[in-house]
Amino acid sequence: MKREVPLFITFFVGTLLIASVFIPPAESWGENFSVYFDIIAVFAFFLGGGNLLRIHLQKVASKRPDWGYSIVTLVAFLVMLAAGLFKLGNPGGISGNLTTAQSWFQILFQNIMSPLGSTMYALLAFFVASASYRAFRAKNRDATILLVAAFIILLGRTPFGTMLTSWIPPQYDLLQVPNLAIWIMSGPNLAGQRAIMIGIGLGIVSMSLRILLGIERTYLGDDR
Amino acid sequence: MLFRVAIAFACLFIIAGVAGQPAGDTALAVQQTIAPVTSLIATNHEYDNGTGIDLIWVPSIDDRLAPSRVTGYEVWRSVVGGSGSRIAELPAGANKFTDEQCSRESTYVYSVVAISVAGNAVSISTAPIQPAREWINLHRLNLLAIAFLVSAAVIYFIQSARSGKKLFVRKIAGLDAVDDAIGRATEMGRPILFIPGIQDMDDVQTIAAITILGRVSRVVADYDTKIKMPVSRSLVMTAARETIKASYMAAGRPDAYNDDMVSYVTDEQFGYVAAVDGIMVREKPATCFYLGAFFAESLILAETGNSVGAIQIAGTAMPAQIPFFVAACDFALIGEELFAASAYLSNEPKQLGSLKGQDVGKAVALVVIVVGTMAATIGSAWDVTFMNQLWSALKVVFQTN
Amino acid sequence: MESGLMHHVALWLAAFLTLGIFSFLYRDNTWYKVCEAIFVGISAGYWFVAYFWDNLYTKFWVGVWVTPMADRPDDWYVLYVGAALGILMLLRLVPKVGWISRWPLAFIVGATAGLYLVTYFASNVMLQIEDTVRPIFGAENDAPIYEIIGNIVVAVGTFTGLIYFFFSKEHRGAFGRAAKVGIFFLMITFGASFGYTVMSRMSLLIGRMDFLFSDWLKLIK
Amino acid sequence: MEHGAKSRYEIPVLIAVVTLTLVIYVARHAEWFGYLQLSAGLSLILMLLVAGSLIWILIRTLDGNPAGRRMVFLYVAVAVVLPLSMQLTQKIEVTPEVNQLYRGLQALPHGAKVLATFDYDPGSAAELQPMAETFFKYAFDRGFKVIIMGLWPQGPAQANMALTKVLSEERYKVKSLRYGVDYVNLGFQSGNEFVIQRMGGEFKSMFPTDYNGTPYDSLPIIRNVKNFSNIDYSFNLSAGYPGTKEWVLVGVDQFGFKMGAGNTAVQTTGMYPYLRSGQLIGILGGMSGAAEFEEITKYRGKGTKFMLSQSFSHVVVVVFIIIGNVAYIMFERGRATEKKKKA
Repeated sequence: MKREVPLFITFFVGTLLIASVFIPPAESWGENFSVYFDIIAVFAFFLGGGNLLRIHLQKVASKRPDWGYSIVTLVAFLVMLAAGLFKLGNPGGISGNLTTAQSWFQILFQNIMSPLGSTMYALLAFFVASASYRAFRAKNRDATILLVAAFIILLGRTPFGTMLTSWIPPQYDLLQVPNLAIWIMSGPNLAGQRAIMIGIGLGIVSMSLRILLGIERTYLGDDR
Repeated sequence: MLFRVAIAFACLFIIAGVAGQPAGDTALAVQQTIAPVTSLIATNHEYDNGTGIDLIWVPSIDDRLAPSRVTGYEVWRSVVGGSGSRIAELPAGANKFTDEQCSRESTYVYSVVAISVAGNAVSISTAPIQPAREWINLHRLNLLAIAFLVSAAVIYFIQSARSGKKLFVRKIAGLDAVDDAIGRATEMGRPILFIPGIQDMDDVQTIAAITILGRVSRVVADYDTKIKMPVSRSLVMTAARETIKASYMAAGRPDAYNDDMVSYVTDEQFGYVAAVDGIMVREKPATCFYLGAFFAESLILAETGNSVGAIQIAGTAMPAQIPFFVAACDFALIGEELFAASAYLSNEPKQLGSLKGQDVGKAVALVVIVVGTMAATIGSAWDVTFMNQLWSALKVVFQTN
Repeated sequence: MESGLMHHVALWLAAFLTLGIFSFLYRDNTWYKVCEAIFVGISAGYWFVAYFWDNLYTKFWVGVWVTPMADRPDDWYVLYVGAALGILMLLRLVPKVGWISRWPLAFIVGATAGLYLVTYFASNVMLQIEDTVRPIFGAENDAPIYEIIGNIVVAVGTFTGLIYFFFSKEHRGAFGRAAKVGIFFLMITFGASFGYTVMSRMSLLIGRMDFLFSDWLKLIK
Repeated sequence: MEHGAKSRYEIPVLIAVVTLTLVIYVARHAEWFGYLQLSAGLSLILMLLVAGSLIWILIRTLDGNPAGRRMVFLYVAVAVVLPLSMQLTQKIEVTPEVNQLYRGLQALPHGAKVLATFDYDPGSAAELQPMAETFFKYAFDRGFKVIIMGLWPQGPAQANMALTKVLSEERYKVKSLRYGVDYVNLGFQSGNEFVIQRMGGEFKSMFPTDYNGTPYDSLPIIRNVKNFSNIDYSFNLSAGYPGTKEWVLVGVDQFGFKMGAGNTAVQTTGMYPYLRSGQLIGILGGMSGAAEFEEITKYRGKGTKFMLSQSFSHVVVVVFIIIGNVAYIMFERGRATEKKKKA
């Protein structure tokens, strides 16, 4: 019972959804699934959010290292929950639009969450540079090719690159860096992307079948 | 009387004067009405659940003359035994429309109105039509057939592997390193970090990550290494706990399992990354796994992991992120290899059989690309009928929608 | 909100948080830890609130209770199935029947596998193959030489790239050489993505620096 | 050991940084001194200094002292920040796709109704906000009626930020543009591409009120706008899903309006097929697209200014790749000779 029912559910639901693609009256089932999923995800969040609360409360209670930060997390979490669930400061009251500019929820988003997110995102610029310095090595032929392609694109998309090769006569204009960059995007890049995509598609077919047939079942906590 | 004649003359002069000027069109337009659309036909929209009706018509003759005097079209629908209403406005030049808001129980009559500055022209109404529903989408028969073929190949090889046939599977570099990487963490007494991407369980890459977690955690349980798995989705947390717990049970050490091995952080992409970065620099994991669906965070994770000296094994099917993993990690699984990983790691014949099955799909793709490209080139360069037929046949077979 | 003091407070708060995250580049420190803690708390709350109102309220509650019967779709009652599965999920909290929570999980995994199998096969495999099949040069022969080369490159690249992914054949001999060519193409693809991404990432940093130096400190016009 | 170092310096450094910035902040807001602006000559000297120090790093690397991560970080910061205050101009060449977009806008008559859709959030503002500002400037100067909406929750707020900025300029203040008459913000609607689909029937069904809650019909600018057939042009700014792709596939393909778009650089590459097929009139790609748009419309703003930083940072990345590789080759060569000695 504990083992067979989930396997049956997986097989049954999966087959049903595969079939629905070919049966017009059932076409909306895929859409229905996304609605179910959204509803299940909210319930699951009670587990996730509960876990977040428990971990940080435990940390505070047992005064483990860095427990002070746990208090900050807890306060931030609860304040945001209160502001959003009760729609505090929203001119429309509880039936108001969640994204209304004057609501606390939106003010917290605009002034705290959004700068934090943007900055975290901007860290990428630094990491991209350090990765280029550290890992972008012409170790072998493969890496050298990667490097050259990246070089051409990097230079080809700035005025600097245009300047660099603008002396090349028009009949050989393909060799100008910006044009070379465009050619790489529509030629070799397209081919590589395609090979990767076809592979991924087949990989998914094979993995999905393993799951539906119950051959792959580790995700159910069933390791036999 | 004289007064009226005078006005009539004045009008004539004005009209003649205006018409003589380049802008004369507008004055003429005021005078002439336009022709309605013709040959309006309504047909049932094929292969749907009985909700669609296709309309086609020949645009008004005044629309086809340049400059067009038609400014647009309106589609009107009336239910037989009910009132009519305007259901769509279309730009000039339009000659078809699909009404997708029909009900199987009703019968409809359509008409199309051509609109112009001077006035509108209503077409003749269509015959009453009732949408029908179909039970099988024949347009997708080719998809069904080819998907079935590939699936059958996968299942065939799984079966033949089950019956003991020996199968060869090439080495996948990143996966051969898994055991060593876990062993290293054990020796160093540092934890292993497992990041299953930032998507939820409704993404097949996350499911692939969780199946790989099953294999990894089995080794972890055997070696008694510490594993840490912060996740960004509650459902992934639940699934990952089940998976790790089962591995510990299978290793005969259920008491060593602890729910805190997996913890939920936040759904927010960069909030999650900020926390994972923090965990990395504070706990200094010896080995990091990044497997699943990754976006911009891939490089932040890989670079931070590198700065704490971790061995990094990554894999994703996100084409835009693969380069960062290739450049910044020690081993990277590229696209398809992510989905093959759990089968490869399991080392079970039937799982490996499925890999051979998907190779059949690739073989088909290769053959079609070679034959198709040759047929298309020969056909269009030297106009060979048979080649052109072959080319268009292949196109039809591989078309989807 | 934009008035006087509030505006300055908001600016300083945003700047404090921005610099806190940047300080991680030097090394992990108190400032970063505070920002990280705030970020985790606020964003977890944000997403729960968003899920709650968008999914639980708008999709479920409104669909089941608020919408008048006449306006509901024929299959509105399926919403209860979603909620039932969600409640089964919560049974994890009851140790004795916790195993039932595998049912909704099995449901999600099965549905995902089913959905992805067909949609990915159609869009990633069939469509890509169809698009690869095209003439390398046509009858008119007026295509510029680099376009013909481009067409050959796309066909050869896709072909050899696929060969690289073969699992059940050893990469040896002619097959191995084709796989090597395939890797070349994959590497060019990766290099191109890398270049484009560097460009976008630098823009992000420029945006943040512009915030710090023009909006906040007003040092730069 | 590291812990001790942390607790000793962290707090004082933090206090020092905060005090210094507070002083600068107050001083600048009280306008005790002007904007920092580096003249062309000074900029060139600084650039030479940076280049010189990079050569020095290269030499040190050759000596076997490669630069650390933090050094790389520092250079990235310098490459981005310094150009922001430089008075240098670089020639910006307008690419065909930007030119096409501009032509499309140019062809519109005075008073044309333009739908501006904002599908991004603050994270992508650096690339897309300059485009939004230039677009508003151009639209208001040409007397277009602008209808704003968003498929991303934060989109309409981004639009308002750009509007506030543009309308505070003297040039537009005197025009006394009126909300609801010259422009309107319909706000956000959830539902991704289905919103576009339903807007094809009636805008009002998706936006019964505008962003501020004013009923649709009481706004003069849109009172006679039923659906896409009343729109002359659509301008989409997008950073992902839902975005330009959805607007093309659902909107342009089904309802046949004209559309131009601005995208983040990462996204742009995927849009070229639509450009070639004419489904998109033109496209602004990333920061360089924003700069080119400013160039062709002659409203030089942040895009142009940022472009200098963009070029600089690319060069720095390229130089660091070169340094890294030189070091690598030297190191490898060193190891090879070592082996020879042992053998």
